Amino acid sequence: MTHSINGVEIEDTFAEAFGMWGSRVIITAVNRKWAREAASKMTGFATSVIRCHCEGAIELDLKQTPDGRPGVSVLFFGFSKDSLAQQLIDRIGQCVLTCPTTACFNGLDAGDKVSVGGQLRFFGDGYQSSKVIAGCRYWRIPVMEGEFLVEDKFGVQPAVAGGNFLILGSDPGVTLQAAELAVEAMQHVPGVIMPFPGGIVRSGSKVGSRYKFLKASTNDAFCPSLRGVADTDLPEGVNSVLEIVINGLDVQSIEKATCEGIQAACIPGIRRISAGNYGGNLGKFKFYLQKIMEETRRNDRTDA
Amino acid sequence: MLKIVNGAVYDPANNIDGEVRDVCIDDGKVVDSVEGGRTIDASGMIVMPGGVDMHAHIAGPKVNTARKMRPEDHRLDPVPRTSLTRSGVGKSVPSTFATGYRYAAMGYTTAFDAAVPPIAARHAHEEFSDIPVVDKGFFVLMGNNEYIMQQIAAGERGRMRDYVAWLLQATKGYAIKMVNPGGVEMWKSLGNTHTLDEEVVGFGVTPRGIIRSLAEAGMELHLPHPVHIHCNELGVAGNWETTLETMKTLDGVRGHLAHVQFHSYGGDPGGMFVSRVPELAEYVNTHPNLTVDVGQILFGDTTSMTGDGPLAHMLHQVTGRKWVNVDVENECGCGIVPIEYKDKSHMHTTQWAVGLEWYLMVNDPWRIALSTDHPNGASFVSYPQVIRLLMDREFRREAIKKVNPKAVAKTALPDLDREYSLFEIAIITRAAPARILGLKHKGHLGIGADADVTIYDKCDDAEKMFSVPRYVIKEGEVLVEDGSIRRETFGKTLYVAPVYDTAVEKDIREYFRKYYTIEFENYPVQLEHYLPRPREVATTGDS
Amino acid sequence: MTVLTLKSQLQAPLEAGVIVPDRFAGNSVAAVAGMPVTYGNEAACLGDFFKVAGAGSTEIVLEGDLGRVKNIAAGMTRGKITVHGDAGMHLGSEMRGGVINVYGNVGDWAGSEMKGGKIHIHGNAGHGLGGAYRGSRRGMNRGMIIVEGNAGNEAGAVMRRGLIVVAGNAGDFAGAFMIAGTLMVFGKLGIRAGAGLLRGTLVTFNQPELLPTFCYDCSYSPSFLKLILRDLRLQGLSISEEYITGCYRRYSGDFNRLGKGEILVYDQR
Amino acid sequence: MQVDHVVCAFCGCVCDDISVTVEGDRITKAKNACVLGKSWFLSHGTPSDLPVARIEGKPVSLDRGIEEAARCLANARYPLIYGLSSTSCEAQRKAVALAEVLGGCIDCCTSVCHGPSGMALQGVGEPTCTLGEVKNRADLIIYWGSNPAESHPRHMARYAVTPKGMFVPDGRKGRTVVLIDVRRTPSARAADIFLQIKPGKDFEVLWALQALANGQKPDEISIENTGLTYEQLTGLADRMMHCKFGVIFVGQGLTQTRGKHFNTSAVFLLVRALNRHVKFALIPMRGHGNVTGIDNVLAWQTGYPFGVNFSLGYPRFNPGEYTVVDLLSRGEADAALVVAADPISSLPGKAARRLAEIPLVSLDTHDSETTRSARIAFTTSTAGIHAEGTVYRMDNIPIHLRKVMDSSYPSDEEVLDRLLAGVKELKAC
Repeated sequence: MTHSINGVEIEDTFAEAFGMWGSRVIITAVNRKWAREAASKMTGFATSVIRCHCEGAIELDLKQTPDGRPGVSVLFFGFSKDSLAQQLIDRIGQCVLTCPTTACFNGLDAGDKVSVGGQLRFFGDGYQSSKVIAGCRYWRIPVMEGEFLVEDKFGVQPAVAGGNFLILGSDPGVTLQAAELAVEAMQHVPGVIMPFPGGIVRSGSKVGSRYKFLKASTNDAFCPSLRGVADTDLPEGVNSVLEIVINGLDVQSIEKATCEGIQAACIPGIRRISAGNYGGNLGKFKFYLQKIMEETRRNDRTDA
Repeated sequence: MLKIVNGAVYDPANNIDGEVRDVCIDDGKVVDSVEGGRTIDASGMIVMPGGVDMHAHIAGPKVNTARKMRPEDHRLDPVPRTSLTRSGVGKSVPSTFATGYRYAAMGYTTAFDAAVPPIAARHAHEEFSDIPVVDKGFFVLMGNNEYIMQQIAAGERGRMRDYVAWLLQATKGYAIKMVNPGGVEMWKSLGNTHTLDEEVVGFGVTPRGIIRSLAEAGMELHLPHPVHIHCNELGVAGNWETTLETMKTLDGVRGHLAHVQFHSYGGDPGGMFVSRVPELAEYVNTHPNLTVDVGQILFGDTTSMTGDGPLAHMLHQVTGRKWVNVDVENECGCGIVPIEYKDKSHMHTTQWAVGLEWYLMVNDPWRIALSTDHPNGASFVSYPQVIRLLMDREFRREAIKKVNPKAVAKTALPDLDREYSLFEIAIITRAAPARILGLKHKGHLGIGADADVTIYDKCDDAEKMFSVPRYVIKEGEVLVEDGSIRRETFGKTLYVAPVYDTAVEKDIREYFRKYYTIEFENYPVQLEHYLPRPREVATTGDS
Repeated sequence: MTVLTLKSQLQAPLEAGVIVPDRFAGNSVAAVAGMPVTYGNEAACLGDFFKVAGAGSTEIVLEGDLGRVKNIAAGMTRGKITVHGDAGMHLGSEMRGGVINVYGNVGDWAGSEMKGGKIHIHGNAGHGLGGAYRGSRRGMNRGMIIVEGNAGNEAGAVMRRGLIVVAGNAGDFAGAFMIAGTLMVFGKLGIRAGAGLLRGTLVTFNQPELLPTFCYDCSYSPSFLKLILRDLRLQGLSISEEYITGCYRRYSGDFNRLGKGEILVYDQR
Repeated sequence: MQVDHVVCAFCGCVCDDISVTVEGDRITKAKNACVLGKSWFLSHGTPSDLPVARIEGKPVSLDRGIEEAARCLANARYPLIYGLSSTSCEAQRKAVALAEVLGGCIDCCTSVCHGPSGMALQGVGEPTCTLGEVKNRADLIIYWGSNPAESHPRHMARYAVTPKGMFVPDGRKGRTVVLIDVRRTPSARAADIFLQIKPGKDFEVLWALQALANGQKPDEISIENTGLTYEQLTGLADRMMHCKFGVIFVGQGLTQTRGKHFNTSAVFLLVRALNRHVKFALIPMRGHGNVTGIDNVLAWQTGYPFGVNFSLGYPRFNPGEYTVVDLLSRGEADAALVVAADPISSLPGKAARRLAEIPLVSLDTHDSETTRSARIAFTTSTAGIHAEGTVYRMDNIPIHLRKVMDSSYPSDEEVLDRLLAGVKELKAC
């Protein structure tokens, strides 16, 4: 039973996560540049569902795409099927439909489906047409550049959002470095995204505030500058904390990403890895850091 | 000789309402008593006269063109040959043999085709020769006959009447039929009439004039069935006023309005239908000179065929489906379009409800006949379903749940609780149509009546009961037993031969020379050749 | 697996709509052999003409020259039929599911009015492939047909949905009065292709003679075509990469009808 | 002796105003008849020296012939009944009954003439009218791929071009006549306008006209190949859209050239489109005297107008499957009964060869290649000369045939009725 990796303490705590609805959007284009362009526009302002109405980020660069062109996959999460559908319609409509050479496909084989292409088709003003190919319906929407192809329905499934861990470092430089290493490692894990800028969030939050109108506010227990004035959770020598928030299509992906991320983040100068929770009363999912690290390691050994 | 014993007899014409009594048959007629011969024990069964269909499209050029047009329909319903019966096809436009067998298998023993172009009367008779079992006859299209219109315009009423009689004789037809009077003539130059008082261009007459003149001629000729009218403006929202005007035009003269369901719509032309049955049924209730048949629609795919060319064109434009139009020289026209009635459709639901409203709102069943305007509203084989809708309130309520709720809510149908009794069903399917047609020997089981009898097994499900009679007896012979045809016979062709002043023929001959493409001498149907079993119905004038 | 081997050459048409997995499944060899067929105008049994090996199953293999055997797999909903030899008319007509493979030629109306499933013909097909019977409002309505050889006239006529691929040539009036769906012909098209096209797509790789009611739109590389072509690769057809990445001239029509159909012609340039 | 109002059953015009003079046992005059009609009356009104029945060319009694023919047909596995276009409906009705009992196929000359018109009807419907409507109303007459001057010599004079009608009081002067064909035929002389299209381009022209009637502009370049200039095309369309009542008579130039039922569908759709502007109709120029009749008889008895198969005990229809040329070319038919037609001299080689190979029974009024190849050949009397009966004009008007003189030969109806009885006995049904 180790509670440390590379001498970095893994706190015996858990990340508390919530159920959301997830989806995967595949964007292809003439080249990777334009696929990523559409994807990054589409995932702009999609960090937190609280004010962005959804959370999304690029998942992977794809080697195989439906039309054989370069493409990326993007994951999106929303509170409900309907709100997620609306976000997909709006974002694909504004950011993919508009982007030169792209086509847009569903990347999730799920039982639940929401109509996306079926709504966007009206942009075709009666000139749109549909094709059923290998059992899926696609809409062809004529645009000035040529034709935009978008799948009729996109799969949505219950997913997990708000997985996280906190990197507690001795100074901002090393903490950022550790966080970057973590994100880099996690980006190879399918089925997860880290929706914040560069995958990293510095403004971890707690539930509620002293202001009635604000539902979440700064996580004062982890703010080094408030060590003196607030009840702190920070050990000695920690001068900077960064959080990695993880959304995943399922629990396993989040666990894998968490493990890989923590593994990569445990570099000299990091004092402790912790996680954000609200006492376990709010979220449906609990990711115990120590357990994840052990189990994943055990599995890795078995695989080897 | 045949004796049917112990059955509950429903013979409304003789005021017998389910009384258990015997029916004796000899030499094709109902008689007082018989000695010997077969006895059918009809214990627990229901005995009725054979059914009479007074308005269907079963033979002639229009029906046959519809047959040619619809191989995809036939394919769904093959009728194999048996050692006794010929093969054919069924569905909406059955072949001749199948038509006869299916009427018979349903307990119907008489059927009339409602619209035959005079010039093609021979064709209808040829088909009649191949329609087994049932007695049959047809109505002759006259409402757009150019000679008739010219005589009306010229005030030559006597000549017009003589011509009508001549035409009935020449065609071996049964009654005067009007289809969209004046409108079909206008359609020959792509027009139509929209009110009864619009002039038929080139002829100086109005639909109202045609209706009144032919109705009077029918009465004066003492035709057993005076006039049979398919009103103007069929299938158009707001047409109920035209229908009401037609009824008013008949003031004091007998007249039959066909498939009134299609003529009872309020609303703005081109817009949504609303039911105006209450007003029209009330008019019928208070005017004993009028009779109607309903033209009930049922949901499903069928073939619309009509002497109303402009109507068919409208249907074609609405449905986009294949379209036949035939304009017939000097006389009439026709149109054919496949149509599917959908229970989700607002319009079709309204039509369905309107038909049922008619049955339920005309008080006197003797003046309303059951019809689907086969195949326009539905095939005649669905009559049992209509019967159940009328007899079984709960079944009707269930049916109402399946149709377009908004449409049906706008009709009176959900509030109508009336249920037809077996006695009343016997009226609207047999006794009344026979009486409306002036067939004294049909539709009842009194002494001297034609021994056309249907015997049903009693069953709570009226649809089931009326679909598969236990026995069907035609002219005293048991033809159907336990649901299958036991022997093939051919019924008689009913026609009238009203007297007229033959002086009119000179004028008609001249008219033929000018405007027809066949010789006057070759026009009349040869009785001996085309009516293998003719039966003239007298025009005695005691109607 | 049920193997039927034709015993001797047929002189008259054999109506054998019973040869369908739905009918075979769960029946003994004797029951299969006893299934009714019509030879010419005579009622007969399957066993009179075929050696039956293996009890009735949803996987059927037919062997011999079945060129006069009609209605094989008509109305089939599941399972698999493999024909080693030619097959007669109406193969897989009105089928709803399952897979048919024919290693030979097939007669007219193969896959007519089919509503699902897949037919793969390794030889040639006759007229009316995936078409409609006379008077019908709709021909093929879902499913896929692949013909590695040529097809006759009226391939895909009045088609409503689905995909027909002809690796060889197609006859006249390919896709005539098509309502929607896709017809792809890698060889040459006969005359008057796409006449009366309502919606739907004809794809061809040789410039056809077009009717006066089609109008040239542009040359482009539509994404949906890449999807179809890549899917065909998965079906075992060899599709050259240029077809997937290349440009197509689009002609829209037929303006005598809705005009929402298209003929896409591979642009050699 | 003169008989008036006699009906000529030779071609689809079915003129019923012929005055026939009978002298002794032959017809010597046929007043009002055209050259084809005269020849028909005179040749069929002449006594024949053919035996009533022959087996392998040798005269036999009618009974013997019936017996042998019935056996021949009853033994067949895929028998075909064909022809029937030049006989009465009464005979046709018997022929359908026979086909049903045989479990065979029955097809008529329609399948090699206007079957494609029937298929167009099944596909898109048909706006049509009777010939009297043409006489009374039509001011624009278009013959397309038909050559009435040679095939229907009285068509123009009696129905379509010269007669005065109710709304065309000036007759010929009140009408514009257009002939459209791939070559200048003798009918061109009677036309105001002759338009020559390149062979195989009818569909394209019809399609372009429909586009114009629909308010669309057809592609000018594709018109260039049709033989018409764009101006000719728009001129014709203009004429069509601005007449009072137009009619197209559809000939075999459309039905029997590449495209077949699509060519006729194109006419039907054109006429349908024109009905948005003016009243317009079409009438197929049916050839034989009662080819329209067999369509009608088949339709009312079986639901289908030609090419009907009874092998499953009920009628089925599928042109290309149950039609004469296909059945014979594929070698499926193994016996045939040919009534009042000469397919061996008229069908394509492969089909004709097959017909000559299989047991063949023929009924005809005169000798032909078919009767000479037949194993059993019956000589029958002529409906319309020796027997009454019904025929249908090209516009589906039924006309009763008059009997002009007696014949020693039985009618087609009679022979078919006896064959039916014979086959029923052999098949025990």
